[in-house]
Formats: sequence, structure tokens, C-alpha cells
Amino acid sequence: MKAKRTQGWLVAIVPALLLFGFLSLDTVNQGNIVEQNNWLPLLGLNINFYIDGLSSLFIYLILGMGIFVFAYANGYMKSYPGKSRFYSFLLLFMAAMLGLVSAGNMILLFIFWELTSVSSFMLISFFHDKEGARKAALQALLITSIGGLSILGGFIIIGSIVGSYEIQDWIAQASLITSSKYSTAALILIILGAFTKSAQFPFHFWLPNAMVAPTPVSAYLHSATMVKAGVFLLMRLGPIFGPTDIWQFVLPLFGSITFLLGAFFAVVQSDLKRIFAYTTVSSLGALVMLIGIDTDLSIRAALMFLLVHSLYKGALFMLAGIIDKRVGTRDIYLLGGLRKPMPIVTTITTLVLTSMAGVPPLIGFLGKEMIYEASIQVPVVAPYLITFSILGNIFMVLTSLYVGYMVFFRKEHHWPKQPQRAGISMAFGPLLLASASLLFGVLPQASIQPYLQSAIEAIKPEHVELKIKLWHGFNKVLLLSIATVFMGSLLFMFRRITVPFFVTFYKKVFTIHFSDRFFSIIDRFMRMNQRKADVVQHGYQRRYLSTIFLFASILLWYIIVQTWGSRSAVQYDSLSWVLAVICLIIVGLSFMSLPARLGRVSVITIIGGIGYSVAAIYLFYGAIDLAITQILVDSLTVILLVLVLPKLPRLVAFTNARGVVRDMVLATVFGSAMGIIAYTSATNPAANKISDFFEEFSLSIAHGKNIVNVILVDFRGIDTLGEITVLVLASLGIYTLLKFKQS
Amino acid sequence: MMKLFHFCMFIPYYLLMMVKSNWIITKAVLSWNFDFDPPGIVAIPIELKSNVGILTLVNLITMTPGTLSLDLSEDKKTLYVHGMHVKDHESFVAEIKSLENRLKLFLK
Amino acid sequence: MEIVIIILLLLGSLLMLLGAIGLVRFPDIFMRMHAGTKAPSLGSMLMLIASALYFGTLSIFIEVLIIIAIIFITTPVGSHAIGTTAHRLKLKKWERMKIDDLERDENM
Amino acid sequence: MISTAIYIVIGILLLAMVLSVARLVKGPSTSDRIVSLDMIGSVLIGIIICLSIIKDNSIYLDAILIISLILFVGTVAMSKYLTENVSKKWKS
Amino acid sequence: MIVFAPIIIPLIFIILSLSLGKASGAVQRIVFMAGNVTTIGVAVTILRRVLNEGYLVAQAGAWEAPYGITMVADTFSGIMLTLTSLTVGVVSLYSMAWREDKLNKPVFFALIFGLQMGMNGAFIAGDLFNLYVWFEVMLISSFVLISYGSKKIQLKGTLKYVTMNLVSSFFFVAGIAVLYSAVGTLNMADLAYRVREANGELNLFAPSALILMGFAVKSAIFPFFFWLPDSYHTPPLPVTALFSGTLTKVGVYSMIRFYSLIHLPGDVFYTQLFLFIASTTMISGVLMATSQFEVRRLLSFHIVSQIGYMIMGLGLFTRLALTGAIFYIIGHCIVKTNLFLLSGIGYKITGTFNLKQSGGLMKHKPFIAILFFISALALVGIPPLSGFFGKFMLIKGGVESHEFIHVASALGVSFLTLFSMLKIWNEAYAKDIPEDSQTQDFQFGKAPKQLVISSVILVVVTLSLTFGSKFIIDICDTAANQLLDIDGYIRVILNR
Amino acid sequence: MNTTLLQLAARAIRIMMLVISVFVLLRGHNQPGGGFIGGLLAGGGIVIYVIAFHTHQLLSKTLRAMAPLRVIGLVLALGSGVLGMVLGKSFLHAQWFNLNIPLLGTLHMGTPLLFDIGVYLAVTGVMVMVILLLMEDRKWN
Amino acid sequence: MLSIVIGVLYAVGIFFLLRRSMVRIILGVLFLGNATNLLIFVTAGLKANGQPSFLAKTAEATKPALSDSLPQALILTAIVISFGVVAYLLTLLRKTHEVTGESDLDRLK
Ligand code: NA
Ligand code: NA
Repeated sequence: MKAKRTQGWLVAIVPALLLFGFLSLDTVNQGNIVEQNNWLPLLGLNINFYIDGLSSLFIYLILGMGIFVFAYANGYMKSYPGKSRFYSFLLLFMAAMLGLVSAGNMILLFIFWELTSVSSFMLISFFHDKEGARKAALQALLITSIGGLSILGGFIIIGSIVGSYEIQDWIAQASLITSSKYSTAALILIILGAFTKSAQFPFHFWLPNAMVAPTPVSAYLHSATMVKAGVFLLMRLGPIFGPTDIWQFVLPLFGSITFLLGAFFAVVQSDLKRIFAYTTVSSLGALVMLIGIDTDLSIRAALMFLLVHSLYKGALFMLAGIIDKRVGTRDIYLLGGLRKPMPIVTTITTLVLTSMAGVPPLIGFLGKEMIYEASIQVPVVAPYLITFSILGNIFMVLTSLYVGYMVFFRKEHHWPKQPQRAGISMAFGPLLLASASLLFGVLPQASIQPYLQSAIEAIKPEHVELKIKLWHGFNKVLLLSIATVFMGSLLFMFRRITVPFFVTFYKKVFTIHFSDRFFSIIDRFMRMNQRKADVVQHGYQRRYLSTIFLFASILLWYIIVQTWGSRSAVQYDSLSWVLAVICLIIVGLSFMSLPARLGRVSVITIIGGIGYSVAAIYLFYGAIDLAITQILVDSLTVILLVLVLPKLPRLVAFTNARGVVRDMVLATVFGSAMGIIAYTSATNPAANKISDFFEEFSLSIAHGKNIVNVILVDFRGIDTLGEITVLVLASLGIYTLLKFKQS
Repeated sequence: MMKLFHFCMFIPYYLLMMVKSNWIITKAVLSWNFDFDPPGIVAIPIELKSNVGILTLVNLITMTPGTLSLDLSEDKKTLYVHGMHVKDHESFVAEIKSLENRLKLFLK
Repeated sequence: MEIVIIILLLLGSLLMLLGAIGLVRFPDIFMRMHAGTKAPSLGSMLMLIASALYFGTLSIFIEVLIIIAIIFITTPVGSHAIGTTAHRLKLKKWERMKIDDLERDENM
Repeated sequence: MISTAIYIVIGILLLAMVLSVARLVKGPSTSDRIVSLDMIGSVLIGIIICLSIIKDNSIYLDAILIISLILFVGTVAMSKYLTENVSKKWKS
Repeated sequence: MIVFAPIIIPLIFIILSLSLGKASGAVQRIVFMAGNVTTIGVAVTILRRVLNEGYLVAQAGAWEAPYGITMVADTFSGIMLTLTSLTVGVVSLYSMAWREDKLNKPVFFALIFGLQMGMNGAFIAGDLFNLYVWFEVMLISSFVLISYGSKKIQLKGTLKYVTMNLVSSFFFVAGIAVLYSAVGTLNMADLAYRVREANGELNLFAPSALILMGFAVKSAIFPFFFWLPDSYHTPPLPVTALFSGTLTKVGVYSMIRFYSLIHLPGDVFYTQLFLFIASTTMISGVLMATSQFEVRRLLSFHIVSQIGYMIMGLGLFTRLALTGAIFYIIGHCIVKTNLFLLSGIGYKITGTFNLKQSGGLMKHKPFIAILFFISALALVGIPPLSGFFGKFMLIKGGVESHEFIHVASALGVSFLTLFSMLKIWNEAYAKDIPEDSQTQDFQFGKAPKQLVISSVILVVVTLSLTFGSKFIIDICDTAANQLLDIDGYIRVILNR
Repeated sequence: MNTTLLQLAARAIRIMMLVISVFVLLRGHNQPGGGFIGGLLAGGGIVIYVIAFHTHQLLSKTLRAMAPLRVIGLVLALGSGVLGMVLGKSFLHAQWFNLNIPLLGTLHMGTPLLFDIGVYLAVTGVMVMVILLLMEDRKWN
Repeated sequence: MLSIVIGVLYAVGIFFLLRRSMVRIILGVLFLGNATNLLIFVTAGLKANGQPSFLAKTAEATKPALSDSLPQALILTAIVISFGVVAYLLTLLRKTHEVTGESDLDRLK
């Protein structure tokens, strides 16, 4: 019981130990770690790990955030059942994420990639009895797995170009990859995958919906780590595809759109977590944009911003969770005036929001600075990117200020319950993260420079020395930063006009809600499939059969036409005319059996007649045993038919004339195909057949003069064994059908 | 011993009957408008008791083409025979009876 | 010998043809039964004897005798079955058929 | 001589068969059909005999034995179950 | 000699089951399980020996090939033998605890062994007509099993099942006839030999088409699959589970086997035909699956869809693709069977197969939920579960053969499969039981332990496919290599 | 249906058909016939008998008698195969013996005959069961 | 000639299978069975005046034109198997009719 209460703390030991262990490896100074284990060489799938600066940065992030999140969860999850499940999946996620960033084999990376999706699914739907949670989890997993499958496709294409799935081989053979005609397809597939995971427009909508997950999950997966997996992948492949036109076009385009839209959507939300989710979307857009610009500077900016964002966004979510717990709501229009009852939370949140707004000296400022700096450097599209970035950042500032004001500083409030102070377990994480944010901002060079540097080396091997400092001097970038903060504050000051305006604007313009659309598409898709299933799987046996015979006829006639050749003529002998008469009888009887008005007994006797005539044919060619058996079985079948007759329905013609004609045509087409095939084969038999053997040895070795019988009981006795088994089993079937009373 | 003799005597008689009745059927089949004596189903009291006896009688009646044993009553005393040409009831019965009598010489 | 065989064969086959003609021509089921079950039996017997003569070995003779015996035993039972059925089914009888003791007895 | 006569015989038999088939198709009653099936069987036996003579192979005769037996079983079973079927209806 | 055991052992147990009609239920059940265990033992022994020796060949009646009937086990047969006998064994265990539908009867046991005998025979037959005979043994058993209980819906389904499969048998036999006429042999190795001797002169299109159509109906590929979704959900659940895992695979196995015999390099017609069929099969199956709410019917449509993947391997016919297809068959057999077993457990607990009325399983039976979750993800092919490796190899094979359209459909179908598995998860496991079902004194039922144990066994196998993937894939690779090495096959059987 | 006539003949016909069926079975290796044909004939004999006398008791009695026949048939067929495996080289490997029976002389016997007997029994059993089951179903259901 | 018969038998069989009336299914199957068996027989290559495949006492005395024995054996097996299946199918139809009361296959969706 006690262990249950401190479960979070206990679990937090895991990342802590791992972090300690990893730090002791000192990748920054010791260089890359490469660990190789062959697993499935046939598939090119090996358990190879490749930990370079980029991986290390992510590992620090994952483990570091992990400690905070687990600790935070200890308090947050106290009252919920199913904690073990929660921690297991969180741990699974952490492991998968670690694997993802340290995988040296791209298929291995993919495996971990999918595992993060799955654990995310389980965590989003943690409150699985709520429909919203299930839907959001479904949505998240479906979206990310579209991406997962497409990166798999992409990886396999590249893998078959290179002949290996090792990232090192890929990077080494970058020019081979990019010169292949399939590389564009592969790249687009991979970008698609990265976009879904990192919630880029137009796949962004799953992320805000994922906020139904417990807050530790939102903090960990959906802000700090998992959503960065797409970014990580893009960074990993930067050395290969960075120089391509598609990369430099697609990534900035979608990144900047996401950046702006995310920030704007954040303004108009009322749920604290959804607000932060949209700001996350926005930040991810910024990251993608930066990676797409693919200059030394932009990569530097991206890495910096990645770190920044993880820290402050993680903290923000945790704070939102605390507020939710203590006050009972996350609606900023209900919250308010929390400054007094929750001073610590207020302090931390304000600090972090300021960082998000990009106000110096916090690290958020650094990140923003670098975005501008990078954007400016891009040759052609710079104005456009800058515009998008500025607009996005303005909204970001507005959001920060507005949220801080609405939650803490305004007077009026509609608390569902009286706020309580936060416990230390929950406040611990945000506090430390906020401190780190401050520390990194003030002393970037001392604290994080070496880590960032080695990460950049991984992406841009021919790098320039990176310098991070808070004060760059008075330049264009600083001007832009100030303008941004100014504009944002201006908008905030007129919040009574601006915010409602934005909300109205949002409702008017963004009438398409991607999420709703997603579900309506699914609904429509299912209904369409239902219709399709009803059409295809209609339950009419005869139409199934028609389909089969139609397909068979097409195939057979195709083959007949393809292989039309000379045929040798039939040989006639003195008895052929007799045969002809019998054939005529069979054909005549067959047609006689067709009319729909015929009685059941008539048809049965006609079938008996046909059977006897077929036996006559067998007799003509000396197949005595066969003829006897034919007659025996034929009589027996007729007896069975007569026996069952009173229990069977009468023959009624159900089909109309058109159906009859259609079926007749089909039957004729198929029958004639079979006839032609029979004729072709009969007139061109193989030269040497195995049956000569039977004639030769039937008597001498098998001691039997009746070759057919010898074949049945000796040469091919095992067939006969199967045959009598069929009979016995059939009799069992008849027994069960007739004797078992229905339950 | 006598039975065996009667049996042997019976065979030529029967063969003769057969030929005769085949002739009858031939005539009937080939007759243009079937202007022969009308057919009929006649009940014939039988005296044979043993199963073998009855069976033999029935079979023999059937195998001669003018007549056909249709049915046997439950008490095995009456045989219903379909005759192709039943001029009148009595002569038909008599004809069958003579066959039975010959059988009775060596069967029960 | 050959002549005998040929005559037997021809006779047998003609009997069958006769039976077939009767089967087609006769007005009611009972008459057709006369034609359809017994003429061919006799015909096949003749033909069997012909083939026995043709092959001329003892074993064939025995075999043929067995077959003839079988035909002798089975045909009447078969036609009895058909006949009773037909009567029971109240199939239309030829209008010239007047005497029907079986029907009379059944209705009693 | 036999070899030519036998074709005449077969011809006659086939004619008989065709006629029986005509009755089989025409009916009208089930009993008629059973009779004609029986007839077809007998004709078949005749044909087999002819074949045995044409091919000079006595082994065909073995088939006759079996066929004649099974024809009988068929006839009996069929007529038996057809009456029962109808007589039940008669009573109800 | 052990090659005969897969057919002799089930036959012995058919005989035993039928002759123990008067023995006590316990004895019957013990014999039943003993039969299953023996069959598994035989299958594993064969697999092990095949891995060591390459081929196990025996001539029935000691008549030399190609005159007598060859029984031959190679790695592929060994895999299939082991796989199916394992599945049958587990389902048998399950069926004994099912306690409905009169499954604890000697007749039922005999039929299961009949099915087993037919399948085993089909796997080791080295003679085409003999293959037909085993197919029929298998089919008649399946006919009886699928109608076992004679419920109304069942009979409707059975009628379609029987008719279509009969038609397919006719195709198959017709194909054999024409093939025999053209080639003059029935022995598979001899067939392959003669095809290669003739060097393309032999025109086998018509017979091959007929035979493949026969297999096609049995393996339920487009456009011959209709019988499957209409019939598979109707019989007692253990029967459905058994069929889902094994039956269609026999068709696929035979297709692969037969095609490997007549396949000549540079064959475009069949490659394109199979790939077309593969894509259409996967897509049509999965699309129809998504709309279903009857869990058994949903899963049945998925069988169709997943047959498509196997056919894809056949179409590509490269070492990698075949390896993938074989691995996929293994994974699918285990997982699909288990999903049906789990749906049965769900039925025992919630009393319904309808997803709309079901629910609450995750809250009340978390362990079952875990079992399902693993199986469902394995089916979808979420790495590193079993489905992934097969799909990965197939897709890789497809990419390497530049069949991008078919790769795309394989990937897309994966996605839709995920969707429908999540649908089951959300409806039956995640959500609470709907209120309208709860009103009538609803109580969760109990699932007998034996049912759960059966499912656990299959989950363990599923997981071991992941952890032992290296081992299994190596075996599959050996099998694929053997399939491609027809000369070796001919050499071993015909000594040529 | 009045079956008195049929009943009179049935016993004889049954014996005759059984004898002939055994005859057909035994010489099937050299002459037309064999287990399957023989089995059907034997079945036919039994069925005719049951038809002639058909009572519920006879029907179920025959049904009970036939069920093990199928199994015995399978056992014999399988047994002959296994015998081939034990004594010879392979499953179903035919083994031939010369049986010296006093009076009858030397008889050349082999496992294929045993196999054929198995087929015969199984076929008889199945055929009779199928027909009788349907008869029973028709009559009493 | 025989090919035409085969074609006709197939066609008629299929025509029956495509009817809605339940009983015609069995007729169709019977037709297809006959057609397939004949197909095996015919395609195996018929010898005009083929002798029955029975050997004389000694191998030397074998008549030259024995008909191909293997297809006969195959057909025999196929006939028997078909018979088993047909018997089962027949019972199935009978049971289905009893349970559902339908004779129209289209109503057995
Ligand atoms: Na079949
Ligand atoms: Na069949």
C-alpha cells in the first residue's frame, strides 16, 4: 500500500539512474557510441545503436523530463485507479523513446517509433470509459500510424537503394540516395511520417485532442518528447536530404503555416491544456521550419528552441495540471485571481509564460532570437517566413499574457472549488524546470553549449562554431524581437476587443474543424464500406457463383485465345457412330432436364439416365470397373434423392426470363470453354505417361490382373484410404445433421 | 425323387409358355390399334403355402409376358395378377391355376 | 454355331426393341410394365446365352447361368414393386381395363 | 459374320435405348420413368454383351452380374419410397 | 517413414474416437488430447528432421516415384504441419471447455482429427491427385464441422460454403485432368521435371489456371472469397477459430507449392495476376471489415484481407517475399485463431458477439484485455510483434521488385486493419457496457480457466515469434529457398 | 405398401447379394470388382432387406450394427498399410504370403486384399448408414 | 464429340447451380460431377477400341491396346468422394429446408 502511494517516486528512480549512467558515458567528450548486434540480417534489421550528439541531447531531455514527470505523476495520479498500468506504459514509452533516438538501424528506429505511438494510445485513453478519451486516442494513433506506415515505406525504399538500413551507411551514401529516382517518393513519405508525429498542419488536430490524457502524459509525451520524434527524424535525415529542393520547400512551408496557425488557435481556446497544446503545435511548426531552412544557423536555432520548448512547455502542462487539481477546472474564463491562494504556482507560471513569450533574459527569448536570425538568412522566402514567424510570435506573446492575466491576476473568478496549495511532489517538477529555463537563459554558454554543439556536429558535420549569448548587440533581430513583444502587449492591452474579435474570426473562418472532419470521414467511410459490403457480400449464393464462373470464363477464354493453335483431328473407328448416339442421348437428356416446370422426380430419373449413358461411354473404352461404379453410384444417388424428396422443397422457377437468359449465356460461355479445353487436351495427349508403368508391373509385382483395382489398392492405395475416410466422415456429417436436436 | 422328375418336366412346359407369351406380347405391341382382349387385374386364390412355393409362382407368373404378379394379400392367400388379355375372369384364373398345379407337384 | 449365336443375339435385341416399342406405345403403366420389364429380361437372357456360346468356356457358362438366375429372381420382385406402386398411386388406367380385383378388395 | 451382325444388333439396341429414353422423358408418371430406367439398364446389358463379343473379351460379362443386381435395388427402393410418399398424402 | 505419421496418427485417433463412443467422457477427452499432443509431437519431429536433412521423402507402397504416391516433407511442409497441429491442439483444449454446442462428443473429436488428417495430407502430398484427396478429407470434415449444431444461420452459411468449395474441387479435378493429359504425370516433382525438360514448350496455361482457381476458392481470394464471410461466423466458436487459422492457409500453401512447380523465370502473366489479386483481396477484405459490428464477421473479413498478403508473396515469388509470406502465414494463423478464441471468451463474459452491446472487458478482465491487445497489434503488424516481420519482408520484397502500387496497398491495408482492431478494442474492451444492456440484471459471466489458458498459450507463441524471430525467420528462409530450388526437389524425389 | 411379396424374396436376395458381394470383393484384384463395388452390393442387399421389413427396431438395430463396421473397415485398411510399414519398406507396401490351406491348396494372399476388405466394410457401413439414416429421418421425424 | 458432351454437361450443371431453387443445387453438382469425370476420361487420351485394362495370365500375352488405367482409377476415387459429398449436401439441403422453411436460395441470405 505504501509502495503504491510512492509509486511515482520509485519509478522516477529509473530515469534518474539511467541519466546518471548516461552522463557517466560523457558522450560530449568521448564521441559517438556505436553498438552493433546482428538480429535479422536477411531483413537488414539489426539491433544497432548509434548515439551521437543529437541522440545524446534527446536522451538527456527524455531522461531529465522523465524524472520530473514521474515525480509529478506521483502526486497527480494519487486518486486514480490503474496506476500500475499508467506507470508501465509511461515507462514503456520512455524506453521506446530512448530506443528511437539511439537507434542506428532505421528499421529499429521504426519499431520504436511505433511503440511510442502505441504507448501514447494507451496513455491518452487512460480514462478509457470516457468516450472522448477513446476517440482522441483512436485519432492520435490512426494519424500517427499513417505516418508510421509511410516512413516505413520510405525507409524501405531508401534501404533498397543503399542496401542497408544503417543510418551511418545512409549518411555515407547520401549522394547515391538523392540521385535515385525513387528518393523523392521516399522523402515525401518520410516527411509525411514526421509531420503526423510532430503534429504539423494538416495533421495537427490530434494533439490538442490528446489533452484528455492525464496531465503528466501531456507534459511528457505531447509536449516534451514524443511529438519531437518527428523533429528528431528530420534532423537525423538532415545530412542526407537537407540540400534537396523538396526539403527546403516543403518543410519551411508547412512549418511556418503550422507555426502561425498553432499560435493563433491558442489565442482562441479557453481550456488551459488546449491552449498549451496549440502553442506546442506552433512551436513544432517553428522547429520544422528551421530544419527545413537547413543552414548552420537554423539548425542551431532549432536545437536551441527544441530544448527551450521542452523545458517551458513541460512545466506549463504540469502547472495546468496542478491548477486543474486544486481548483477543479482548466477553463481560463472560470479561473482567475489565483495569485493569492496559490502564490508559488503563480510565480513559476509567470516565469515560464514569460519565457514562452520570449522576453529576455529567459531562454525563450534566446530561442525566438535564433528563429528570426535563421529566417532572415534564407535567401528567397525570407520575407514570407519572417512574416509568418512574427505573426506567430505575436500571438504567442498575446497568449502568454492573456493566460497569465486570466488565470492569476484578474479579480473575478468562478472556481468550482476553493483552491488549495499544491503539494511539493507536484510543484517540484515545474519549479526545477522553471529554474533551468532561467539558468540556461542567463548562462547559455556555460550550461548547454557543449551539448548543443555536439548535436549540431551530428547534423551539420561541416559546422561553424556555435556561440550562444544573451546579448547580440543591437541589430535587426533584436528589433524584430522587441517589435514582437510590443505588438503582442498591444494586443493584450486591447484584449476586450482583440480576443473576442479573434474568437469570432476563428469561428467564421475556420469552419472546418479537422478533428470533427476526421471523425465524420471515418463515419462516412464506414457507412460507405457497409454499403459496399452489402453490395459485394450480398448473401446471394447464385450471384457469388456467377462471379466465380464469370471470372473463370474470362480467364479460360483468354487462355484459349492466347494459345489457339493447330489441333489434330479426332480418330474415328467402327464404333464411333454408337458413341455418337449415346452422346446424343446424353445431350438430349441434359437439355430435357432444363425446363423449370419439370417435376423433381422427372429430373432425378433423367439424371439417372444420364448416369447410365455415361457408364456406357466408359464401357466403350473398356473401363469396366468404372462403368460398374458409375452405375452403382448413380443408382445410389437416385435412391438417396428419392429418399430425401419428401423433405425437400418442390422445384419452383424463381428467376425471371432475363435471369434465365443471362445464366444461360454464362453457362454456355463456360461450358464451351471447358469443351474446347477438353478437345484440345484430348487430341494432344502427352507422349509418355506414367500409366505405362502400371500395365507393366501390375501383374508381375503387384499380383493383380485388374490394373484399375491394383492401382486403387496398391499403387495408389493411399488415395483410397483418403477416399474411404471421406465416406466415413460424410456419414458422420449426415449423422450429426439428422440426429442432433437443435439446442 | 418324384419332385425332381416333376421339376424337370416343368422346365420345358415353362419354356413353352414363355415363347407363347412372348408371341402374345409381340402381337400386342405390333397390333395397330390394340384391338385385343382388354387387360385386367385379377385376384387369384393360391394354395401354395411355403414361401419358396409362393415366390416361385409369383416369379413364374411375372416372367411370362402376358401376366404380371402385382401384389400379394397380407394373409398370403390371394395373388393379384395383371393380365394383358383377360378375356374373362374364369379362364384367366384357370390358366394361372394350371401353372400353380404343376408347381404343386414339387413345391409346397 | 455362329448362326445360332447370331440368331440368339438378333432375337434378344429384337425382344428388347419390342419391349421399348411397347414401352412407348402401350396406353397405361401396367401394360408398359409388361413391355418394359420382362421382354428385355428375356432378351438379355437370350443374348447372354449367345455370348456364352460365343466364348464357349465352362466358367463363362456358369457365370451366365448365375446372371440368368439373378435376372429370374430380381425382375419379378422389381416389377412387383413398380406395379404395386403404380396401383397405389392410382395412376390412370387404360379405359378398356374393366376388371380390377385389387381395387375392389382394397375398397372393401 | 458375327462381326457384321453384331453392329446390326447394336443398332437395334440403340434404337430400343432411344425409345426408352423417350419414355423416360415423357413420363408421365414416376412409375413410367422407373420402368424406362429399368429398360435402359437392360439395354445397357445387351450393349455390354455386344461389346464383349466385339472386343472378344469375356471380362465384360462380369459387369453384367453386378449391374443387374444394382438395377434391381434401385428399382425397388425407388418405387418403395415413391408410394410411401404419395400414400401418406392420400391419407391426410 | 515418419512422413506418413501425420496422416496415420489422426486416422488412428479418428478410429479411436469413434470406437470410444460408449466410454466415459473423461476417457474420450483424454484420448482427444492425446491425439492432439501426438500430432504436435509428430509435426515437431518432422520439422526438426527436415531442418537437419532437407527433405523427408517416402513412397507409399514402396512404389518408386513418379509411379507411386510420393509423400514428401520439406521445410515449408514442416512449418505448416507444426503450425496447424499446434493450432488444432490449442483450439481442441479450448473447445473442451466451451461447454456449448455439443462439442464434447466423439463425433466432434473424430471430425477434428479428420480435418487434421486432411490438412496434414495436403501438406505432405507429393502427388497432385493425392492432394485433391486430402483436400476432400479436409473439406468434408470442415463441411460437417461448419454445420455442426444445425442452427439456422449456420445452415445458411454452410450451404454457401459447401457449394463454393465443391465448385472449387471441380475446378481442381478438371485442372488435374487436363494437366495429366498434357504432361502425363501426377507426381509433383515429375511435373516440375517435365516442365523444365520441355523448356517452355509445354503449354500449361489452361490446367494451371483451372488448378489455381480451385485453390483460389479455397484460399478465399478475390473474387472467390464470398463464401468465407458468409459462413465463418456461424459455427460454434471453436470451429470458427480453428478454420480461421488453418483452412484458408491450406489453399494458400497449395497455391505456393503448385506455382513453384510450374513457375518458370520471367513469368509475367501470373506475377501480375497474383499481385492484382493480392491487392484486390486485401483491400476488399479490409474495407468490408471496417463496417462490421459482429466481431466474428469482422474478423472473418480480415481473414480475406490477410490472405492478400500471403498471395502477394506468391506473386513476387522472390526469396525474401516468400520468406515473408511464410512468416506471415505463421503469425497470422496463431494470432487470428487467438482473436477468435478471445472473442469467444468475451462472449462468455458479456454474453454477446455484437460490439455495440458489449464492453467493460478492460475494467473487469484486464488480463484478457492484455491478451487481446497483444494479439490485435500483432495482427496489425505493429512492431516488434509477429505481424510486422512478415509484412516488412513482403513490403521490402515488393519495393525491391518495384511493385510500388502493391506496396502501397499493403501499407494502406495495414492502416485499415489497425482501425478495425482499435474498433474492437474501443467497443468491447475500453468502453463500459452500454446502459441498455445493463438494465436487465446484467452480470458479467465467467470464462472457464481452460479457455484463458488456451489463449495464453497462443499469446506466448505470438510473443516467441518476436523473441525467436531470428530463428523462425531463418526457418522460413530455408523454406523459401527450398521452394525456389526446384531442381533440388526434383533431385531428391526422382533421383535425377 | 404391402410388402409381403418383397418380404418373401428379401431374405434370399440378401443372402445372394452378400455372397456375390464377397465374391466380387475377393476376385476384384483380377476381375472387375473390388472393395468398393462389393461394398455397395452388400449394402444394397442389406438395404433391400430393411426396406422389405422396415420396422423401427430393425432399422435402429441395423444402424447400430453398421456403425462399428465403418470403423473396422478403417482399421483394416490402415492396418494393412501399417503392416506394410512393419514388414516391408513403406506404408501400404504390399506384402504377399502363400497360405497353405488343406483341401483348398495354396492360396496367394496379400495385404492389398486386406486393404480391399477394409474398403469393403467401410463402404458397406457408410452406404447402409446413410440410406438408413435418411429412411429413419423420413419415417419417424 | 465427347468434348461437346462435356461442354454441355458443364453448361447445364452451371445453369442449375445458378438457379434460386434449392434442389437444383444438387442437380448442378451431379452434372458437374459427371462432366468432370468425363473430362478426366477424355483428356487422358482415348484409344479407339481400347481393351479393358485387365491383363492376361502372363505379361507377355498382354493385348496391345489397353485403355489408360490411371484415369479410370482417378475417376473411381473422384466418383466415390463426390458421392460422399453429395450425400452430405443432400442431407444438408434437407435440413436447411426443414430449419428455415425456405426453398428459395435468395432468401437464405
Ligand atoms: Na469438395
Ligand atoms: Na468433389
